[in-house]
Amino acid sequence: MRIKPKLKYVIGGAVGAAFSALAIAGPAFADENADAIASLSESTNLLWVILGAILVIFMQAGFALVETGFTQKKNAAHVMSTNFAIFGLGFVGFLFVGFPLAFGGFSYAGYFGLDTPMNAEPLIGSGNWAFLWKGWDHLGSSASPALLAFFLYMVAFMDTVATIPTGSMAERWKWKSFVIWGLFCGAIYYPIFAAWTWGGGWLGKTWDTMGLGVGYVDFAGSGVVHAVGGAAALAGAIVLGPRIGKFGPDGKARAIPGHNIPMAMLGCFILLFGWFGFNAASTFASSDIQFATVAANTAIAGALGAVIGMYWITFRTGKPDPGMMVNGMLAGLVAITAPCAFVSPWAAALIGSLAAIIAIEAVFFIEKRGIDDPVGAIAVHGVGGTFGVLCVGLFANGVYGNGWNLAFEADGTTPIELKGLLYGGGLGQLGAQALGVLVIWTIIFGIAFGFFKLQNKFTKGGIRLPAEMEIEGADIPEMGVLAYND
Amino acid sequence: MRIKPKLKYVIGGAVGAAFSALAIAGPAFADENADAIASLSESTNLLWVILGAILVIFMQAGFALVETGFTQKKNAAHVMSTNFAIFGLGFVGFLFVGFPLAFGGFSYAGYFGLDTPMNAEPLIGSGNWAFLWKGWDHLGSSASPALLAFFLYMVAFMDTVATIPTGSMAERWKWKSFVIWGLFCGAIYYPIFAAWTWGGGWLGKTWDTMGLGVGYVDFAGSGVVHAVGGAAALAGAIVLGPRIGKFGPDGKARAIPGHNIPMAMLGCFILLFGWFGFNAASTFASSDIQFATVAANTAIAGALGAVIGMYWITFRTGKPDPGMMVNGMLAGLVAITAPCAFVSPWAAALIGSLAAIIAIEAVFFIEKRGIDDPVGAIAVHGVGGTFGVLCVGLFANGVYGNGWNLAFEADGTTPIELKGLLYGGGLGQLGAQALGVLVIWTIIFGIAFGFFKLQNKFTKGGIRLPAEMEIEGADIPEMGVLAYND
Amino acid sequence: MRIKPKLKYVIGGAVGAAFSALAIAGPAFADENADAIASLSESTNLLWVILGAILVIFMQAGFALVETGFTQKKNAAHVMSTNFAIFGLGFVGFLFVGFPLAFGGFSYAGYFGLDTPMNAEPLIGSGNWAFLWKGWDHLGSSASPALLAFFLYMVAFMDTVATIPTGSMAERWKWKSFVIWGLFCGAIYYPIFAAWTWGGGWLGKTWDTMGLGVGYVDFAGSGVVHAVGGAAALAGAIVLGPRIGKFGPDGKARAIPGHNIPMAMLGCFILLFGWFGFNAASTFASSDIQFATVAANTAIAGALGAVIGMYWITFRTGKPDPGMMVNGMLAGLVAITAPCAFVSPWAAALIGSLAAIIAIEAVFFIEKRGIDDPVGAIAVHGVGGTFGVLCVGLFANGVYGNGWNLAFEADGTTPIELKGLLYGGGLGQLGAQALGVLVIWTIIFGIAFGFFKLQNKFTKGGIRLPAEMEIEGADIPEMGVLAYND
Amino acid sequence: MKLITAIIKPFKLDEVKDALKATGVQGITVTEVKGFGRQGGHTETYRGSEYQIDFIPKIKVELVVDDGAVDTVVEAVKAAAVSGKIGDGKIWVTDIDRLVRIRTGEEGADAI
Amino acid sequence: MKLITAIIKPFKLDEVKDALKATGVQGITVTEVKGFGRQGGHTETYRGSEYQIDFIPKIKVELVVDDGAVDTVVEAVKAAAVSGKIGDGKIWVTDIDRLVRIRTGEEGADAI
Amino acid sequence: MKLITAIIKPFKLDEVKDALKATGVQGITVTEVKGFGRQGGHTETYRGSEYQIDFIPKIKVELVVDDGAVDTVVEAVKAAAVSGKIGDGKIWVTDIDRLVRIRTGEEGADAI
Ligand SMILES: Nc1ncnc2c1ncn2[C@@H]1O[C@H](COP(=O)(O)OP(=O)(O)O)[C@@H](O)[C@H]1O
Ligand SMILES: Nc1ncnc2c1ncn2[C@@H]1O[C@H](COP(=O)(O)OP(=O)(O)O)[C@@H](O)[C@H]1O
Ligand SMILES: Nc1ncnc2c1ncn2[C@@H]1O[C@H](COP(=O)(O)OP(=O)(O)O)[C@@H](O)[C@H]1O
Repeated sequence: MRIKPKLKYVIGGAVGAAFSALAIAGPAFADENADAIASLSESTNLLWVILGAILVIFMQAGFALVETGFTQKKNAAHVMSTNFAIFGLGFVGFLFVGFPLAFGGFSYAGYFGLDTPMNAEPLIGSGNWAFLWKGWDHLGSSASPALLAFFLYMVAFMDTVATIPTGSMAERWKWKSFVIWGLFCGAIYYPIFAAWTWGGGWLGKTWDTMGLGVGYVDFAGSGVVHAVGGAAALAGAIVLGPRIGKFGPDGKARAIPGHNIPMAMLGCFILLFGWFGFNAASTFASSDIQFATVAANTAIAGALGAVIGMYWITFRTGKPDPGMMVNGMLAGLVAITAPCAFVSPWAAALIGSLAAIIAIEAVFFIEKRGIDDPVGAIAVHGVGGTFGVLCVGLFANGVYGNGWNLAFEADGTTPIELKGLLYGGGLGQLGAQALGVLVIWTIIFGIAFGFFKLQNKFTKGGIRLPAEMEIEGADIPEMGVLAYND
Repeated sequence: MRIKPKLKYVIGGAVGAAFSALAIAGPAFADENADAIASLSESTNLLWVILGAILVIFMQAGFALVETGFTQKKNAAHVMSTNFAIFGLGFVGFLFVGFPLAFGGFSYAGYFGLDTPMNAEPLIGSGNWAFLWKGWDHLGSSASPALLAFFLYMVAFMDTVATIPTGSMAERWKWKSFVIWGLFCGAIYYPIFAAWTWGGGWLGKTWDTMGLGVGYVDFAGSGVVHAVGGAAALAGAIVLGPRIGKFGPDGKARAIPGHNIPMAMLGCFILLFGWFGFNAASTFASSDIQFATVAANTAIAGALGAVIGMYWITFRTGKPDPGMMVNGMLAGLVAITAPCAFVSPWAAALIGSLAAIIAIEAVFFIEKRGIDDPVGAIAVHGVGGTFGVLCVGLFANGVYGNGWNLAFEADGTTPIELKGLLYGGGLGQLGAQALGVLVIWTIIFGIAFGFFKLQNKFTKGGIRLPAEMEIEGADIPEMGVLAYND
Repeated sequence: MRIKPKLKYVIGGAVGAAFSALAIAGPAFADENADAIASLSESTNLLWVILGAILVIFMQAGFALVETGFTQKKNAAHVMSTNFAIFGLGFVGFLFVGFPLAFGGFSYAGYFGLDTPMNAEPLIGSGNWAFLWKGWDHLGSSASPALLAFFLYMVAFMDTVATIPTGSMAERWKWKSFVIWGLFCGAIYYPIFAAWTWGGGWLGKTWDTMGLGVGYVDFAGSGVVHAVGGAAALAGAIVLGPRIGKFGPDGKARAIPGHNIPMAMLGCFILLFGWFGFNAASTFASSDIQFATVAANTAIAGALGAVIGMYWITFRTGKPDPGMMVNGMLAGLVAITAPCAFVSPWAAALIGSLAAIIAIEAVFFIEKRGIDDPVGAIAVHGVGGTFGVLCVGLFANGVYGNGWNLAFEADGTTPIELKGLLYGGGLGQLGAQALGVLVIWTIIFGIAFGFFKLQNKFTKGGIRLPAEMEIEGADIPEMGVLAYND
Repeated sequence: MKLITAIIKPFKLDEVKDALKATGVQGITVTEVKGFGRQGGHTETYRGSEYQIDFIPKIKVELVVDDGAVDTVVEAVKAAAVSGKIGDGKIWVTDIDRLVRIRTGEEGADAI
Repeated sequence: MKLITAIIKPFKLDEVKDALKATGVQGITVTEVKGFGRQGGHTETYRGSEYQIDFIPKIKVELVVDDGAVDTVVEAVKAAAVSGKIGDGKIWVTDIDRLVRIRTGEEGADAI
Repeated sequence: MKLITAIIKPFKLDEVKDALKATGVQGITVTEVKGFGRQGGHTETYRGSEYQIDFIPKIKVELVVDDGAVDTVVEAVKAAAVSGKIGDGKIWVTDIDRLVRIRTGEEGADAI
C-alpha cells in the first residue's frame, strides 16, 4: 500500500522524502551518496515526465488523422488544419494565461476555489525540485527545468481538450471562429476544471468538506480532459447544428462515410501509443512504479474496447464497422484514464469492454437526438470519460492511491483509503466522482455552451460556414487549397 | 564480459544482486542508500521495459500501413481492419490463456516441456521484483507492476506474430475466419514456441541435454516471433491459395501493385522506430547497457538491408523497386533481431545486407512455387527470421551472453561461452540454432497448417472469401464501407 | 549556474565527477554504493541518448511525409523513395567514413582543424564511459555500448542533413544522381562542419583564438544540421533549375499545390515529436536536467511558429495556408535548435515567432530569385537555421552553458559566461555565431555547389531528369510503379 | 433512341437521380468531370504563389432513353439541376443508332 | 464511322480489351464511371446509420470504328463482357461525322 | 450543333484550353480517361514480377459548338495538342440534336 503525498503532481516525492530522513542521519560521505541518489531519482523522474509529455503531444497527430479520416474529402484540408492549428492556439492561450490560472491561481483564490496563494507558499512542491509558480516566472530566466517539465506535460493535456470539439464541429465551422475557441480553451475553458481538481481546488477537497471518499479522483483525466472536452464538443455541435444532409427529410440520420478509413485507423494507433504517456507518465515519477500497472491497464482497456466494440457493432448492425472499432478502442482508453492506477487488470478489461458498448450506444442515442457528431467525439470523450470517472468510485481496489488528495482520517495520520463500491468503499468515493461529473455537465458544459452561443451571436454570419461553402467543401474557400491535388 | 543470470527476462538482476551483497555488509545508513539505489535501478529498468512495450505496440501501426499499402485499394478497409483488430484479438487470447501458457505453465509442465511448476517456485524471478506467475494472478489486485510490465512487453511480441499472416493472407481472407486466428494465435499458437524457448522450456536447455552451445538463443525473437509468424503466414497462404489473377494462365506470377506506396513506406519507418523497443528493450533492464549496442546493431542492419536491397533489386530487375527497398530494410531488421546483442557492428552490417538479398530471392522463390504473398511476409519474416536465428550460431562474438540460459560448464561456475562458428565456437551453437529452426518449420508450421486446414474444412464455404467478393473488393461486403470515399 | 565540462558530448560527466571525488574519500562499502550510483547514472544517461536517437531516426518519416505531401502525385513514389533510401545511403557513408572523419579525425588533424589525435588520447571522454574512437573500432567487437550510442545519435543527425535537399530538389532529380549525394553527404559533406564544431574543431575554439564569447555554440544543430542541410538544398536547387512550369513566361512564380496536404501535416507532427529527441536529448545525459527546459523551449518555439506563421500568411495572402502553417512550425523548431538550452521561455516564444515570419518571407524571396524549392526546405532549414544560430548570440541568458567549449577566463578556472547581446554579453558571442554562419554560407555552401556542379557535368545527361519524365512523372520511369494504384 | 448527356453541379446529383427515377428512368451512368465555363475559375494562393483553379468539379450524367421520353427527361433534369446560379451546366441530346443490353443481348427499346 | 460506347463491369475490362484486340481494334479509351440501374444499390450501415450505395463502379469503354466493323466489335464486347448476372451493362452506337488523328492530321478511316 | 470530343495527352490540357479560349470557346468539359492505342503500354516489374501498364493516362475534352465553328475548333485543338509523337490522340465530331442551358433554359446556339 503506497501513499501519495498531497497532490497529484509531485516529482520525486517518495525518494526525496526517504533521502531527507537519511541526509540528516548519515556521516558526510553518506550524505554525498544520498544526495547523488536523490538527484538521480529526480532527474529520472523528470525524464519520465518529459517523455510522457512528448507522447501526449504526439497524440495531436492521432486526433488529426482520426477526425480527418472520418470526415469528407472535400473538407480534408480544413479538418486537418484545425487539428494542426489547435496545437499552437491552445498552447498560446495556456502559456500566457491558462497555466497560471490552473496551477497558480493566487489572485484567483476566491473565484477558482484555490485557497493557497502561490506567491506566498508553493501550492505544489516537494523540496528543492518544487513545482512553484509565481506570476509569469515560468517565462523568465528563473524558470526551473522541473517547472517547465510540468508546464509541458500540462499544456499537452490542455491541447487534447481543445482538439476534441474540432471533431464534433468538423465540416461546418468557420476558421476564424475556430481560432478563437483555441485561444479560449487554452486560456480559460480548460483551466477552470483543472484548477478545481488537479490545481488543488475544491473538488479535490470534498473528502474534507463533504466527507466523500478521498475527494474527486481522476488519475489522468477521463474527466478533467476527456469529459470536459466532450462537453465542449456537445455544446459546439448543438450550436452549429447538423451538417446539411445528415438528417433526411424524415429526420432519420444518414451516414456520411469518412473519406479515408485507413487514415482514421492509423490515427487511432497513434492515440493508443500516445495514451501510454497520457496515463502512465501521470505517476509523474518513474520512481513510482505504479506506472507499469497503469500502462498495462491502459492497454488492456483499449484492447478489450476494440474487441468488444467490434462484436457489439456486429451484433447491432451486422458488420464489424471499422469506425466503431476505432471508437470502441478509444472509448476503452478514455474510460480507463481516470481509474487506470487504482484498478485491477480484470477491472480494466471490464471497464474497456463496457466503455465500448456504452460509447457505441451513445453514438446512436446522440444521433437520435438530432445532434451531428461526425467522428463520435461526444460519445467517446464525453460519455466514455464520464463513465471512466465513475469507475473510480466503483472499481478502485485500495491498493494504490490511499491518502490521495492528502486525505487523512480525523487522526491526521491514517490516510483515507481509496476504495470503490465493489471493494467495500461504500458510496463515498462514488459520490465524489458523481459530483465531479455533475459539475462537468452543468457548469463546465454551460460555459462551453455560453461561449459558442455568444460567439455565434457576435460573429457576423455566425460561427457556421455559409451553406454554399459547406456544400462545395471548405478547403478552397477557407484554406485556399484542396487536400488532395493531382 | 558480462554474464546474464539464468533466463532472458530478469529485471534488475545485476544491480539487485550487487545490492544484496552490500545490504548485508554495510551499516544502517549505508543499507538505506543501497536500498534506494536498488529501488531506483529497478524502477528505471521497469521504465525501459514499459517504453519498449509501447514502441512494440506502435509497430502494429507499421504493419497495418505496410500491408495495406502493398495491397489493393478495393480491399484497403479490410486489410487495415484486420491489422487493427488483430491487436485486440490476440491480446484477449493472450491475456486470458496465452500468457499463463507461455510463462507459467505449471499445469502444462509435461506437455510444454516446462519442468518447474510456477506455483511451486518462481520460474522467472529476481528477488523482490520478481516476475511471478501464479494462476490468473496477473489479473487480480495482487498483480505487481513488474509482472504487468512483463505481460505488456510479451503481449506486444505476441501481437507481432499474430499480424504477420494478415499480410500473406490479405485480400481473400474471410473476416470471421480471421477473427478466430487472432484468438488462437494469442491463446495457443504463439505461446507454444515461446514457452519452449523464453518460457524456460526444453529448447533453452539443449546446452545441457544435447551439449549444444548455451542452448537455443534468440535475443529478441527472429525465431520466436518472426519465423514463427512467417510459418503461419506460409501455412495460411497455402491453404487460401493465390489471389484470382495473381498467376496467369501460363502459371507465371503477375504483379498486382500495391495501392499506396507512400503508405507502405511510412509503415516501414514506423516499424524501424518500434524495432528499437523490440530489440533494445529486450535487455529488460536499462542497467544492462548492452541495449545501446543492440540499438546500434539494429539500425545498422536495417540501413544496410535497405541499401543492399535497393542495389540488389536494381541489379535483378533494373529499377530500385520501392516495395523491395521496404522488404530489404525489414529483412535486415528481422534478421538482426536474434543476434543483435551478441554480434559486432560489422557483423550487423553483413547480416542486414545478406538478409535483404536472401529475402528478395525468397520472394522470387516463393512466387515460383505458386504461393501468393501480397506483402512478402513469408520471405521477410519467415526466411529472414530463420536466417537471423542461424546468424547467432555464426557471428556471436563471445563478448556478451556467456552463460545464457544459465548454461554452465561441468564445474557449475564457469559460464559457457556464447560463440558462433566464425569466432571459434564450433558447431555447437549453430546446432542449437538449427534445431530451433527445424522445430519452427516442422512442428510449429504443422500446427499452423493444421489449424488453417481444419478451420477451412469446418467453416461453411471455407475460410476464403467468395470469388465475387474478392473480385469486387472485400470492403463493402465485409466491412460495410469503402476505405476511400469522396 | 551549471558548468558543462569540455565538449558538448559527454555522458555522465557531472555525476561521474561527483562520484570520483567521493570514491577516494569513503570507506569500502561507500565505494560500492558510489560505484553503483555512477553506473546507474551512466546507464540512464545512455538510455536517454538511445531514446533521443530513436526519436531523431523517426524524423525521417516526418521529412518523407512533408516532402511527399508537398509535391505532385505523379512523383509521389519517387519523392517518398528518396526520403526512404536516404536513411540507408547516408548511414552507410557515415558508418564507414563520416563518423571517423567527424569525431575521430586523428589523421585529418591538420586539414579539419582538429588538434588532438584520437589515437593518442581520447578526444571526447569522461572516464570509464568514454566516447573513444580509434580507427574503425566502432565496427569491431571492442566497440563499447557508449561509443555505439554516440554513433547512433550522430548518424541520425547526419541523416537529417542528407534528407533536406531531397525536398528542394524534388520532382526533377535523377535517382542515380541522388544516390551519390546520399553517400557523399554521410561520408564527407556533413562531417566537415560537424568536425569543426562538435568534433572539437577550430570553430569551437574561437573563444581562445579570436576572443569570441565561448566560441561557436550550437546546442542541437540549427547550424550544424539545418543550415548546413539548407545550404546543400540551395546549391542543389540552383544546379537543377526550377521545375517545368514553375515560372510563367512572365517569370512569375506559379504555385504547384502539393498533392496531399494531410500527409504533409502528419509529417510535421512527426517532426515535432522527433524534435524533442533532437533537442532535449542533446544534453546527452538525463542527469543534466536542462533537458526539461530544452523540451519546453522546443515546444514553445514550434507552437508560436505555427500560430504566428498562420497569422502572417493570412495577413500576406488572405488565407491560413496549410503549407505555410507547416513551414511556420518547422521554422520555429529549426530556429530554437541552437539556442534551446540557453534561452528563457519568453525568448523561445519570440524566436519561434520571428522564425516563422522570416521563413515565410524567405519563401517569397527565394521564389522571386527564380529558385524553385517545392517544399520550402531552403527557407525553413537554411534561413531558419541561420537565424537560430544567431539567436544564441542575442538571447543566451547566462544561466546554462557557461564554460561551453571548455572556455575559461585567463585565470584558467573561471568559466567564460555564455551571454547574448540582450543579456549584456556584448558582441563576442554574436561574433562567434556570425562566423559560423559565414563559414556555412561560403565554404560549406561552396562544397555543396561544387559537388552538384561537378556531378552534373560528369553525369551523362546531367543530374536532372529528362523533361519528358518530369512531365509524365518520375514514378514509372524511375521507380517502376506509381505511388497510387487502383 | 437518344443519349441525353447532362453536366450538372455535384451536389445536385441526388436530386437529379430522384427526379429521373420519378420519370421512370431505370438506369443512368455518371462520371466525375471538370468543367470550364462562364462560371470562371478563381485564383488562389498556395505557399505564397498564385495559381489558377480553372476547372470546377462537375458531374456528367448520361442516359439512353426512348425517343418519346426525351422531352420529359430533359425537363426533369433541368428542373432538378437548376439553382439559377451561373455554372448550372448543360444538357445535350444525341442520336443513338443501336443499343444492346449485354446481359441478355436484347436490343433497342427493350435494352434500355 | 461509329463511336461504340460500352458500360461494363470493372473486372471484365481485361477480357473486353483482349477480345477487342483480337478483332483488330487498335485503340480504345476507358473511363471510370458509376452506374445506377436495375442492379440496384444496397444499403450499408456506417457508424450505426444507414446509407445508400446507389452507384456501382463501372467502366466505360469508347472506341471509334469503321462502319463495317461495328457488328463484329459489338459482338466481341458483348461476348467478353457478359456474365449473365444483372448489371452487365450496355453498349450503344453513335454516328460520327469526322475523326482526326492529332499526331498526323489524318482524317476518317485512316485516323482510327 | 456539334459535340467535339478530343482525347489528348494530359500535359497538353493547358495549351488546348488556351487555344480554345482564343477561338472564343466559352466552355468545355474535361474528363480523366485512360487510353490504349498504338502508343502501346509497357512492362514494369513490381516486387519482382512483371505487370503490364496497358492504359496510359489521357484527357478527354468535350465541347459543344455551333456547326460553323467546328472547323476552327478542330484546327485549334489539333494545333495545340500535337507533339508529333505517337499517342497524341484523336478528335471526333458528333451531331447534337439539342442543347439546353440548365440555368436559363435557353436552347440551341444560345445555350452554348
Ligand atoms: N460549350 C460547352 N461544351 C461542353 N461543356 C460545356 C460548354 N459550356 C459549358 N460547359 C460545361 O457546363 C458547365 C457550366 O457552364 P458555365 O458556362 O460555367 O455556366 P452555365 O451553365 O450557367 O452556362 C461548365 O463547367 C462545363 O462543364
Ligand atoms: N438507360 C441507361 N442509360 C445509360 N446507362 C445505363 C442505362 N441503363 C443502365 N445503364 C448503365 O448500365 C449499368 C447496368 O445496368 P443495369 O440496369 O444495372 O443492369 P443490366 O445491364 O443487366 O440491364 C448501370 O449501372 C448503368 O451504368
Ligand atoms: N479507335 C479509337 N477509339 C477511341 N479512342 C482511341 C482510338 N484509338 C486511339 N484512341 C485514343 O487515342 C489515344 C492515342 O492513340 P494512339 O493509337 O496511342 O496514338 P495516335 O494518337 O498517335 O494514333 C489512345 O490512348 C486512346 O485513348
